[in-house]
Amino acid sequence: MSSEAMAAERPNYLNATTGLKSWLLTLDHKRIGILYLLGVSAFFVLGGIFAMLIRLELVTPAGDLVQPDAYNRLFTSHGVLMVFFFLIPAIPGVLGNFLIPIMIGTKDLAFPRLNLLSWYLFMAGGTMALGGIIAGGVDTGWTFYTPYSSTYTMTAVIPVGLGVFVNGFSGILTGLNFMVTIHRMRAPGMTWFRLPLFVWSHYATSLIQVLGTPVLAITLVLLVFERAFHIGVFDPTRGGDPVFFQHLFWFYSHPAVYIMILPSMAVISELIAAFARKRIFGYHAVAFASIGIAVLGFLVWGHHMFVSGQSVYAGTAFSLLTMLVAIPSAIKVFNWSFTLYQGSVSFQTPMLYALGFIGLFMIGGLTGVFLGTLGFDVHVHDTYFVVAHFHYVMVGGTIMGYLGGLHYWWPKITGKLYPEFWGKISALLVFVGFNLTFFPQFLLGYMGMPRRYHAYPEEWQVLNVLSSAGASILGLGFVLPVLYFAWSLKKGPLAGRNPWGARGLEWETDSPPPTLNFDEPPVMNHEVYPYADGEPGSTSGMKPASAH
Amino acid sequence: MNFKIPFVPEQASTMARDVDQLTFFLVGMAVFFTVLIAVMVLYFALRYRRRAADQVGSSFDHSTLLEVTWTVIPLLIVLFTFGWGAKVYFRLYRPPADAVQYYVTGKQWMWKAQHPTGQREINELHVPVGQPTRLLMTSEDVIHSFFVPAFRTKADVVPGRYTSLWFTPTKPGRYHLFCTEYCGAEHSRMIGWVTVQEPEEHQRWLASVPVQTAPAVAGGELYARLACGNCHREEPGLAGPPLHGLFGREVELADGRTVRADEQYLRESILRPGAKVVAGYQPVMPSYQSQVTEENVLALIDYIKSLEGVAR
Amino acid sequence: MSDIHVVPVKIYVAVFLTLMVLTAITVAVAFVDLGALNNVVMLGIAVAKATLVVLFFMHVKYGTRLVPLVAAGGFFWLLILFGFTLSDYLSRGWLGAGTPWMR
Amino acid sequence: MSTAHPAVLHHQFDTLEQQKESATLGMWLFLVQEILFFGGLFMAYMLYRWRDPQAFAAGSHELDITLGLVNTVILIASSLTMAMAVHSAQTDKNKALVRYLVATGILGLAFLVIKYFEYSAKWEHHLVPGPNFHFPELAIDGRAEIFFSLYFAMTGMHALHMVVGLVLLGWLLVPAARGRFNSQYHNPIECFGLYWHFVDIVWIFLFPLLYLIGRHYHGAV
Ligand code: HEA
Ligand code: HEA
Ligand code: HEC
Ligand code: CUA
Ligand SMILES: [Cu+2]
Repeated sequence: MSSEAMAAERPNYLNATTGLKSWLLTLDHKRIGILYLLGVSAFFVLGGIFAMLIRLELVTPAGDLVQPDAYNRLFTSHGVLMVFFFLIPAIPGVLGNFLIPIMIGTKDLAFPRLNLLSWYLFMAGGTMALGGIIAGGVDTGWTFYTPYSSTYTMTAVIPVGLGVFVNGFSGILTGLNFMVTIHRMRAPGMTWFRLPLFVWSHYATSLIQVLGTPVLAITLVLLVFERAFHIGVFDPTRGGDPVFFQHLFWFYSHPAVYIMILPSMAVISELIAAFARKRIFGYHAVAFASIGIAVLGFLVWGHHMFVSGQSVYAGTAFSLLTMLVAIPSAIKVFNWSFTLYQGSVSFQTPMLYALGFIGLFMIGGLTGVFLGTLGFDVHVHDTYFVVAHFHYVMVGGTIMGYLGGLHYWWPKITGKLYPEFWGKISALLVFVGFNLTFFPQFLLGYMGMPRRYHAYPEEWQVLNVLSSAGASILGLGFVLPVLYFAWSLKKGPLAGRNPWGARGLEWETDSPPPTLNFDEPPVMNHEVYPYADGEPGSTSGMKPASAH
Repeated sequence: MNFKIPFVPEQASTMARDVDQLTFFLVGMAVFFTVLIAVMVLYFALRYRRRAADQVGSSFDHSTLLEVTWTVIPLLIVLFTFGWGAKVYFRLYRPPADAVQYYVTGKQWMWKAQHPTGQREINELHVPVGQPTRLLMTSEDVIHSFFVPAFRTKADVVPGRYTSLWFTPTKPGRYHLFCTEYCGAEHSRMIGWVTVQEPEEHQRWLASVPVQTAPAVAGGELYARLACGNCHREEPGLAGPPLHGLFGREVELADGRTVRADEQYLRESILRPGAKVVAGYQPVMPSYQSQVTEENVLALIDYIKSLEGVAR
Repeated sequence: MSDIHVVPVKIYVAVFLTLMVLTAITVAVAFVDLGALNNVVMLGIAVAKATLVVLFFMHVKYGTRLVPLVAAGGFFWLLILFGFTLSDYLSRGWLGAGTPWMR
Repeated sequence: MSTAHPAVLHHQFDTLEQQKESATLGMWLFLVQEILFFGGLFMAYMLYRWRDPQAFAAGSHELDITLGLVNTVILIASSLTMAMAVHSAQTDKNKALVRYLVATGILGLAFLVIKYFEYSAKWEHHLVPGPNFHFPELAIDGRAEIFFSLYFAMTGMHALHMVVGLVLLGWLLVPAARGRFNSQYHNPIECFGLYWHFVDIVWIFLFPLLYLIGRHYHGAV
């Protein structure tokens, strides 16, 4: 205990400098991570409030709580904020920023100034989008399909589009920064196959950011031009093709769903290794699967367009490739599950989230395979089945991973422990609330309930009420961590360097780490996740599970 | 299947059964994998739960055999799934040759349908049971999507072009029709009904609706009013090619390509005549873009289709 | 740094002159009627010019192995965008009436 | 720690070499991003040209091939001066570095000035998409607009990149004039050079695609 107390008094990145300015102008990747945490949390709460209003409206079949166009603004704002300003930046921005340099044993990202700029671009984009949402709103759906968005809607497409555009560059620069850092800044001995899977997965994410996001950017530019100057590229009355917009949009936005899930998978690999105290089964397979997902993910975007009037032959090719992209995910799920075999499994909060992730992501992913199946998708496209699918992967997958990761590294980030009991309660609430919210939506979708509907036929009310009830439990599950995390900052017990008995360079430095991350530049002289062989850096003599 | 399966909408078209069977297979596959993984995870987690604070896992951390197994088996399964799905998809989008064609136009926020015999309906479509029915669809403004859950089929309705969809209803009844592509404020009210009737009842219904001119006839009137005949007559020699017997033929273009004269081509020829110039003619035909509505175009197309003959 | 590769001025000038000649050829060819071949020549020359710039002006010929990989990767991804999008448009008419957009 | 660091070495790097390699890789990744950014425009160009080759040929005919050619030469020349600037930095020729940078800037400006005259001619000829658009050949009117939309979008984006380049160039001139760059340290010059050459490459494609396709169209793409 006394050594822990000492560690907390030592200079660290939190107390190294003080004052607002030292935060707003910081070049320290760890502080920038915290800035992201504040930013994405704000957008999550806003997006969550919109979601609650959506669910409230849908309790009754008649559209009685809000007007149709207000409802349309709600789900659009919900989708835009959640996707672009919460889910995509969340894990890379917060955990990736904080951890990647530490995990590879270096002092900072390759371009700290650029990193800060990324955060400002993110906030600027968010502010623009929010400005658009407040002044005029936007009602196109997060997908901005033309020609509705370009010619017909009267809402603030331009500021929101530009907000997303600016935010896109934040993502591109973050990805670029990560890639250069991972290539050029690894500590001595840190070979590619000694990188934690967290790093591999973020590398894959960065690839997508750099290769995909610019296409979204130019698409939004064309959209804005179309709206402002009527240039005709998406306008059928001028010879343009509105479906072309969909191609450009999904060229980015399908890979973007892997920008959302890969970082979460990154977290899950770390959690499972730490709480099963075992090297991730099939390390190489999992690492390559990340890259496989990133690359194959670019070849499947047409699966969002099976009924759009796209050629059925192109649709068929896209469906086939969609099937292939499911395989690396399957490989990961199997390897994670098998890691538990002969492990030493404990059930602290982060592990509960990780186990929840496996179950929910699997259901989300398998229903993704359903959707990739041509004959099935025709029926459920643009119904609640799709809504259920993507919440299963985005909330059940990504958010579970994000929360698990926040809990796991909270002691490292803040130096304090959160209350384990409340953590478990919230994990349970999230799991139960989540399933209650979104499972009924699969059924609704198959029965034919279209998405983006503000009123619906009465026969679907029961399932909708269940879903709304679930949403309130889910909301509660999300509020709890906010409260106890805040509490732990003041009252939480000191964490010490390695409260979990986990492996990895981040656990070999102080909690919170010093500004330059390590007192001595680290050298990686052993394999990654060396749980079984009691390598240096372990806490005192752990015994293998097979020894009992 | 006559009993009602929970959460499965009414099966009211020839395709509904096929789609549902695919669904049951998919659900079966999903249940299998979910149970497999859940059992594996829970069993391992409990069996190997940590019993002492300093206990660590074993060093068994890779197996090529396992890796190959759980790559190849899912791969085979998804390839099978793909094949099945593609088969159903092609059936869903390839209309039978004898399908009766209706015109559907979407606009914010209503569905307009026109029967081959000239009856028009709004947000309703009456069709006889057992008749292969093809809808040729376009939109006057934004993208909409025509979806009848009981028929398990849908297709987007895109401005500037035609898309199509077909079904053969198998059961009389009234079925929900939804617009499933977000199209603005009243998207959720762009709904209607498809009413499937016994053939005799349908005949009675057709008779009871005041018949406006059938599209082909209306098209003929328009053809006269717009003076298309100044350039297009049955006998060649005028500024434009004769349109008799044109529909369905391969047309040679001035740039050497050939295209099939389908609805899409006729539509483009009327609205953007210069884009595909017929071989041997000058691009002098004016665009009618500003003079005709989508329905006019459909009528003109129907009229041109009705012009039989082997001219040229 | 001793390992900086300083490209001799001669090479720069040679590359520049080649680029000029290629430019002259493209313009000249544009006035000769080669039918569809015009496009092939035009694009071929543009690709050749771009390659010269990348290799010499941008030092890719002299850099680490990673840099050419990155550059080629960018162009490859562009081909994915082009190829798959066009695959839709080129095959739209195949299933018969109603499906095509415009061939 | 900082004593071991030369002043130009940023704190996160261990060696100048590492810093240089990071900067180069970072710049290339940025250019990859640029490739895909412009790629969306090229995609649109390809699609619409394939769809209506006649309108594109006719539209292209309205562009001024001489000005396009002059600009091509100017831009390639500016690439040469830029390469020479890097060369000068690498060989510790500071005066030459400044001179070549200035030359590059002047050529870049010349490009933009010519572009400005081209744009205003298009405006006068009612070839700017919008309510005033009016194409001379009647049969093409209404179809050629999309060509000019893409023309302005593509050359506009390119010109914007030139403007950004010129701003960066001006900003680099200050330390260059102060002799900050030498054979040991010239990352910024080199990275800027990469950017400048990239913008040149974009033009190398734009010139034939926009200006040269209209010479003799028979209909085939
Ligand atoms: C985090 C985000 C995320 C992720 C990871 C995914 C993952 C996948 N998605 Fe999803 N998807 C979205 C977010 C996401 N999706 C969103 C937001 C939309 C809607 C956009 C909109 O229209 O608004 C959407 C829509 C969407 C559609 C279009 C539906 C439609 O509009 O009609 C399709 C169609 O193919 C699809 C497929 C897939 C597939 C095949 C995967 C795969 O990657 C899944 C792979 C995972 C697994 C397969 C599970 C694990 C494996 C096993 C347990 C082993 C057994 C496996 C097999 C036998 C295969 N998704
Ligand atoms: C990251 C992505 C993400 C996340 C996390 C969520 C989270 C949720 N979503 Fe969202 N959703 C999308 C992405 C996401 N969604 C997208 C992309 C669309 C498509 C939009 C479109 O069609 O264009 C969509 C659409 C969508 C719909 C369909 C609307 C329609 O088509 O008509 C519905 C309906 O139930 C819904 C519900 C919910 C619910 C109940 C949650 C819950 O999980 C949210 C719970 C969270 C909170 C409640 C926040 C925590 C609260 C606090 C910290 C305190 C404050 C709380 C209160 C005052 C209650 N979402
Ligand atoms: C000024 C003369 C003129 C008028 C008026 C005119 N057309 Fe044409 N049309 C032409 C010419 C010339 C062509 C062949 C060149 C081309 O394809 O543009 C043509 C081609 C066509 C084609 C394609 C024929 C084929 O063989 O592939 C169709 C269909 C058509 N016209 C329909 C119409 C209709 C419908 C109208 C009236 C609403 C109309 N035209 C009015 C001159 C005219
Ligand atoms: Cu029409 Cu939605
Ligand atoms: Cu997708």
